Amino acid sequence: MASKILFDKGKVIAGIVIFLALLTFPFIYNLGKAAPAPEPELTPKAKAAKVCVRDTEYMNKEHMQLLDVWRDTSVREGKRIYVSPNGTAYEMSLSNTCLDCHSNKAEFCDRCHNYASVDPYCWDCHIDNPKEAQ
Amino acid sequence: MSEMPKPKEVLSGLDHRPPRKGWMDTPVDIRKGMYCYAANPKSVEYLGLPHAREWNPLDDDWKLPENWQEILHKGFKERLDRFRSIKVFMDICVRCGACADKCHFFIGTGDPKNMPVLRAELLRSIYRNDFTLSGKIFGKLSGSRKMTVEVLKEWWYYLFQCSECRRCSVFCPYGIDTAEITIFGRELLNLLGLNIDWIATPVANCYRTGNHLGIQPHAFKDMLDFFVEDLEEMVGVKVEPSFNKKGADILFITPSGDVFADPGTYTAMGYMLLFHYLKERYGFDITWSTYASEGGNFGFFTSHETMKRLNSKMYAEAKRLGVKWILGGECGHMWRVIHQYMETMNGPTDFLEEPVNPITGTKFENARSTKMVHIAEFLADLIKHDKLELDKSRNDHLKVTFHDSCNPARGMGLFEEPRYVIRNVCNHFYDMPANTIREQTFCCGSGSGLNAGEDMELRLTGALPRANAVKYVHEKFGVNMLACVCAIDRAALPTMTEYWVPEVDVTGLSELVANALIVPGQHDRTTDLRGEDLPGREEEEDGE
Amino acid sequence: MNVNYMFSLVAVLVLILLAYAGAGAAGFTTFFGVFIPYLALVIFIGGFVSRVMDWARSPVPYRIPTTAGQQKTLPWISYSYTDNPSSNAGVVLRMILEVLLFRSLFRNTTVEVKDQKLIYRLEKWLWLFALAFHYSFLTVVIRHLRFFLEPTPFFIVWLEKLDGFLQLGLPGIFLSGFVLLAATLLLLARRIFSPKMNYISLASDYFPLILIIAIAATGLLMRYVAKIDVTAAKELTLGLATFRLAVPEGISGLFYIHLFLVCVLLIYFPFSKLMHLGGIFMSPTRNLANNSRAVRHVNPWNYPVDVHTYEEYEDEFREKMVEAGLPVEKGA
Amino acid sequence: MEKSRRSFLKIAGVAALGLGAKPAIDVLAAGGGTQEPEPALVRGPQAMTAQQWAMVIDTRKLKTSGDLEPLIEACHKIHNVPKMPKKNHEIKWIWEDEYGHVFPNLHAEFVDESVEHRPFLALCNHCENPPCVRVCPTQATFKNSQGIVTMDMHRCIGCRFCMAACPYGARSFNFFNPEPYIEHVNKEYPRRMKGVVEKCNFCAERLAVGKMPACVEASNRAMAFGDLYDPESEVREWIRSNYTIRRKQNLGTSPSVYYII
Amino acid sequence: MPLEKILETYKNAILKRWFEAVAQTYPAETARFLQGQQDPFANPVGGATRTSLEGIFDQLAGDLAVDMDIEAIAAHLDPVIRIRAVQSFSPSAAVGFVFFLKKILKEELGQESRGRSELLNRLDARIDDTALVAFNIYMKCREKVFQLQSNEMRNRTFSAFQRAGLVRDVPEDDPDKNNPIE
Repeated sequence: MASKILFDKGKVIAGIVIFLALLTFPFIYNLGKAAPAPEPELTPKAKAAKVCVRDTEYMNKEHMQLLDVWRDTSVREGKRIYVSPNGTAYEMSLSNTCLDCHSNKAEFCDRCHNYASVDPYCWDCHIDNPKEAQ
Repeated sequence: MSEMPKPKEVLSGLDHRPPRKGWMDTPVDIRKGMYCYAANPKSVEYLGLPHAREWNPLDDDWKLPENWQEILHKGFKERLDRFRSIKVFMDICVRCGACADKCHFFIGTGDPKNMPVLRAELLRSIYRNDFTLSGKIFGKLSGSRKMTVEVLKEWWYYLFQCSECRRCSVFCPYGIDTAEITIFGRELLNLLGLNIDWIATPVANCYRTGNHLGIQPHAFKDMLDFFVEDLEEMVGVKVEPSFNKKGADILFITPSGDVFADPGTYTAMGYMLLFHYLKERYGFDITWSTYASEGGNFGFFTSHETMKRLNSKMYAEAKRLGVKWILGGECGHMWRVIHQYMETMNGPTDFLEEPVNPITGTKFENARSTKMVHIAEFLADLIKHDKLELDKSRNDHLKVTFHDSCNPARGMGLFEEPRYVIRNVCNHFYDMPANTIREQTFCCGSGSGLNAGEDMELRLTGALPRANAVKYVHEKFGVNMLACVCAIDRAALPTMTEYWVPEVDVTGLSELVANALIVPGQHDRTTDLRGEDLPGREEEEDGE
Repeated sequence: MNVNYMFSLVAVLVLILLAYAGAGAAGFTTFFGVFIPYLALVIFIGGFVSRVMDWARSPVPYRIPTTAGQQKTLPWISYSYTDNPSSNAGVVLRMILEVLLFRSLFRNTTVEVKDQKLIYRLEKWLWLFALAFHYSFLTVVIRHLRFFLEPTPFFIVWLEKLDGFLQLGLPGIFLSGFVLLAATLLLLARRIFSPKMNYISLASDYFPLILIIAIAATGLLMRYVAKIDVTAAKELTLGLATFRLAVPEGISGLFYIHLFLVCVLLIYFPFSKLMHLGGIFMSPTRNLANNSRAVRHVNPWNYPVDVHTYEEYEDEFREKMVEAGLPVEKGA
Repeated sequence: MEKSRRSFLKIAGVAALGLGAKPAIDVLAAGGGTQEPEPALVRGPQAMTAQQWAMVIDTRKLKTSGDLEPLIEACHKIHNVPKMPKKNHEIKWIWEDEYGHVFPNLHAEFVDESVEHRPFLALCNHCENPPCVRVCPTQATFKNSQGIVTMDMHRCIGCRFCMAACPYGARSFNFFNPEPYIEHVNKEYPRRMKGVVEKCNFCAERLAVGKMPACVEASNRAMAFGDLYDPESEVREWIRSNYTIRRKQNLGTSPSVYYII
Repeated sequence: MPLEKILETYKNAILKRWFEAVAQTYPAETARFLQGQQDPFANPVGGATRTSLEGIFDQLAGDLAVDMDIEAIAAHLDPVIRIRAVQSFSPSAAVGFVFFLKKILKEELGQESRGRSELLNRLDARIDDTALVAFNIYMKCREKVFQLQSNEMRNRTFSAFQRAGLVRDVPEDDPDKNNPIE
C-alpha cells in the first residue's frame, strides 16, 4: 500500500519549511545585494612609498603574524628595529610605523576586516590615526 | 555442546583465541538450550497462518516454501509502507554502541549478536541490500548482504532470543526500539511459518477457548471454584465469583496463567478475595469472563494481525455483558497491548463509560478513552482513600522487593502505583539498585513467548542480571520475596530464583494485598493464601 | 587491519587527490568552486527533503512511546513530565532534551559496590564526545556563515567572540575547530580500538567520520598554518550565495580540497545514517505522548480481521457451559 | 601563475601528509618567498642598555608637592595615564606619598620634621626579585633583559594577582575604559583597555631610542638613572657618596629605586 | 620466604592474568566488556567471576602444610560455575579455566619457584582437586537445570489437570507414584 499521501502532514511540512528556511537563509539574506570583494584604499603616503615592510602577497596573508612578531620582540626583547629582507629598517610600531602610512583605518583596515568578519582589538589601545590631529 | 572439543581448545585457553571475523562471516550456530521448538503445524493451521508444516530448527532443511525470498521481500516492503517506526529505525542507526551492553541476553550469554544493535543489523543488512541505493552500489561495504537460508536461520535464532523488553530503547539517542524490530522480524518469519511452539500453540488455544492453556469454560469455572474452597478454609469466608454476568459493574480480565500455575494462582485468589470484599462492603459488582478469559496476548509475539484477533475478545465481551468499564489484572505484555494498541486496533469504545471508581469517586482520567484500568491503579486509589481495611502485620514475615515488569515499565510507566500499594500492605520493602529497576529494569529473561522448557539455559542466562540484583538485596536486607505485576514473571522468576537465589520466592501484588486485607466475617487468619503458617500467629491454632 | 576503515580512509584520500588534481593541477576551479557546490546543495536539499517525505509516507499506526518515567495517572502521584510526557508540551520538551542535550545517552550510569554501599557514577564518555562533536560542528557551521553573508550579522560576530574567548595565538584560536577535530578523532579511536565498537562498525560508519576529520583538518590548516586569502575565498563563497559567480585567482588548493570534501559530505548526507538529523524528529518512540489510554490513536490502515466470536464460542461449548451453570445467550 | 602553481603543490603536499608534517609546514609558514633573506630584528642604534636599570631620587632636592608635580605630569602625559574622577579608580605610574606610607618600617613617633613633612615620590621599584612576576599566570608581567619589570599588555587577563603580590602598591587596575579620561592623547604611545593592570615601565620605550626616563629628564637633576652594575654609572656615583635607603628592604625584593634622605 | 608469602606478593598479578584468561573464553567483544565494565549490576558475569577467582586463589594459596578446605573452595567455585553451566560452554570449557592457573603460576613465579618443587607439586595437586570439585558443581548445576525443566512442565500441567478434576489422588500404598496422570 505504497501511499502517496503524507501522514502528520502539518508537522512534517512545517519541519521541512524550517529546514529549508535555515538552509536558504544566506540566499535570502543577500538577496539583491552586490557585495564585491573590497579593495583596500591606499593613502597618498602609502602609494608614494610603493612597498610596505614586506611584499603585498605576504602582507595580505601574514600581516597579523608579522604584527604579532613585532609586538613580542619589541615589548619582550626590547628589539625595536625590523630590517626587511630588502634591507630597509623600520621601527616595529603599529602606532608609529603602520598607522603612519595607513592612516585611513576605515578605508584600509576595516573594509577587509568587516568583509571577513574579523574584529581585532588593536585599535582599543593603538591610536587610529596618529597624524590626524596634527 | 554435542561436539567433542579438541584438547587444545580445552586446556590451552591462554593461547587460544578464535580468529577475528566480522559478524557477517560468523555463521549462526543453533545451540541446544538456547532455542525453542518449532511451532506445531496444527496450531499454525488452526489460526489460518501460512506454511504450517513439521520442521526442526536443527535440520539443514527447514522445508521453506519455494518462493520464500520473494515472500520475505514483499512482506518487508509492505511493512516499510505501514510502519514509519521500521522505516526510520532501518535508516538512522549510527551504531554508537549505547545499547550494546544494555541487553540482559548479551550480559548473560556473552553472545555479541545479542547486542541490540547487531540484532537490528541482521535485518538492516537485508534492508540495505533490497531497498537502498547505497546497498546496491557498495554491497558489503555498506553493510548489506543477500538473503540466504543462513541469514534466515540467524534471524530466527536471534529474534527468538529477544524478549522485547525495550531496555535498549531507553538508552538509544534516537529511541530505536529493538522490540519493534523483533516484532517486525517475527512477523516476517511467520509469513514462512517459522514460529516457535511456545507461542503458536497458546495463540491457537487462546483463539479457540479464550485462554492459552485451552481451558474450556466449565473447567475455567471449576478452577476458580477450587480457589473458593481454598479461601473458605484459609480465610473463613465464602467468596462467590460471578461469570459472564450481564449488567455487572465491571469486567475483570487477567492472564490465564494466574488461574492455573503457581504462584499466579495465589494472585488469582487475591483478586477473588478483593472482589468479594468490594462486593460485601460497597456492593461493587465485578464479573469474570470465560470467553475473554485471557489477558495475555501471545499474538503480540506473532504479528500485529494476530494480536488484534486475540485482543478483539476483550471489547466484544465487555460490549456483550454491558459493563461500565474493564479492569485489568497483573500482566506485562497484556498491558503493553492494552495501553498502546488495543483501542487503536479494536476501538473506538463508545459502548463503555469513562472509568470512574464508584467507591472513591475518582475518575481515571488517563484511561478515559480506552476504558480499561490497571489493578495497581485501582488498588492505589482505594488505599489512598482509605477504602480497604488492612492489617499490614500479616505480611511481616516478608521482606519484599519489587521487580518492575518490562512492559508496564517501559511501555506505560507504571512505577509508583505498585510501590505505593506494597508500602501500604507490607512493613518491609526494599528497592533493588537504581540501574536495575524502574525504566532501567532488567527483564525476567522469559518474556515475549520464550518461557519454554527447552530454552532453559537461555532463560537462566537472560535472568542473570535480574537475579544478581535480587541477590544483592537478599544479602544486604534479607529480602525473601520478589513481588511483580506480570504473569510471565510469576511463571518464570520462581525457576530463576531457584537456580540463582533459592532463598527468594515470588509473589503477585494482589496476593500481598489479600494477605493484609481484613475481610468482613473472616476468622483469625493463621495462614497466608498459600496455606503457610504466619509466624507468631500459629500458636493459638496449635491447640486444636 | 580492518577493511571497513581502510576502505573509508582510502576513499577520503582519493577524494582529496581528486580535488587537488582537478582544481589545482588541471585548473578546473569553476567546476570545483561553483558547479560542485551547487550540485551538492541541490542534492543535499532534494535528498534530505525526499527522505523525510518518504518517511512521512508511512504512517505511525500505533502510539508506542518508550516511557522512561512515571506515567500520569492518579492526581496525587507526581509523574515524569518529560521522560513520560502525557501532553504535546511534554513531548516538545522531551524532544528538546533529546535533540539538544542527548538525554538518552545521558542515562548511562554505572554502579560500584564499595564497603557494602552502592556508589553510582555517571558513565558519560560517549555522551560527552557526542555532545562535543555535535556542538562544535554546529558552531563551526554557523561561523562559516560569515563567508556567505555580507554584512556579517551580529549573531555570528557574537558567536565568534564566544568561540574565540581564549584570545590565544594568531590568528585568534576558535576552540570549536579544535574540539571538532579532537572529538571526531576520539570517536574514531573508539570505533577502532574498542572490540565491541569495532565489531558493530561498518564502512559507512568510518567514512563520514574520516571525511569530517579531513574537513576539520584542512580547515584548521587553512586558518592557522598554510593561510589562504580569506577575502578571495569569501568572494567566491559570497558569489555562490548571491548568484554573482566569481572565481578569483590565487585561492589556495587547500581551499578547493576543503570545499570539495564538504560537498561530498553534503551529497553523501541524505543517503546515509547521517539522516539521523532528520530521523530523530520522526522517531515514534520519542515524539509521541504517552496518553494512549486517554486519547484514541487512529491507525489509517486498520483493516478488519478474522475473529473468533462469542457466538462461535458458545456454539462450541454451550452444553458444557450450561452443565457448569454458566449463563448462555441461546437456550440449550 | 608559475608561482601559485608551486605554492599549490606544497600546500597539497601538506594536506596529504596531514598535520604531522612539521618541516613541510615550516617551509610553508615562511610564506611565498623562500629565496628572500630572513628579516632581521634588532635593537636601534641609539638604544641604551644595562644589566639592571636603577634610579636614585634625591629627596632633599624635591621638597614640596610643587616640585613633584611636573615630574608626575611628564610621565602621565606621555604614557596616556588617565585622570580618573574617583580616588579608588585612580591609575598611577608615579605619585606623591608621605613618609610614613613610603617607609612604614622606618617610621617612628618622633622624627626629623623636615623628613616627616617632605613629600616622597613613589613608583614601581623594578625589583631584582619581583613578586609580581612570580604570580602572573600568563607571563604578562615579566622582567626584561635590562632588569625592567614591565608588562605585555596584550597578555594581561586582568586577574590582578600582581596587584595583590606587589608590596608597594605600584600597580593600578583599569576598571573602566580609560580613553575618556585622558586629557591629551599622546598618539605615539598606546592606550590601555578596560580590564588590564598597568604600571611604570622605566620608560623602556625612551631608553630604546637613547632618551632618559621622562621623570628623570624633568627632575632637573634631582634624580639619577643608570646601570646599577656599572661602577662608573651616575647612580652608583650617587649611591657611593650619599646615604640611601630603599623601600621595605626587609621583604627581600631588592628594589632598584634608591632614596637619598 | 615461604611459598605462601611469595604467592601473596604475586597475588594481584596472577589474579589479573587468570581473570583475563577466563574472559578470553568468551568472544573478543564480550571479553573486553567483561573486563572493562566494573558495575556488578551491569556486568554480573564479570563481577561474579572476579570475586570467585579471588576466593579460589586465596584458598589454593593458603597454608600448604594442611589440607585444603574443600567446602570453602566449593563455595567460591559455585557462583562462577553456576554461570558457566548455563552459558554455551562444553563441560570441559566450563570447568577447564581452573587449569589455566597452572600455566600462569609457572610463568609468574619463574625464578621464585626454584627449589620448591615439593610445595609446588602440592599446589598442583590442589588445583587438580579444585578442578574435580568444579566438575561436581557443574554436574549439580546441570542436574538443577534439568530438574527445573521438569518441575516447570509438571507445575504447569499437573496443577491444571488436578484442578480440572482430571487427576485421581494416588492412594498411599500405590506403588506407581511417579505417574499421577491418568
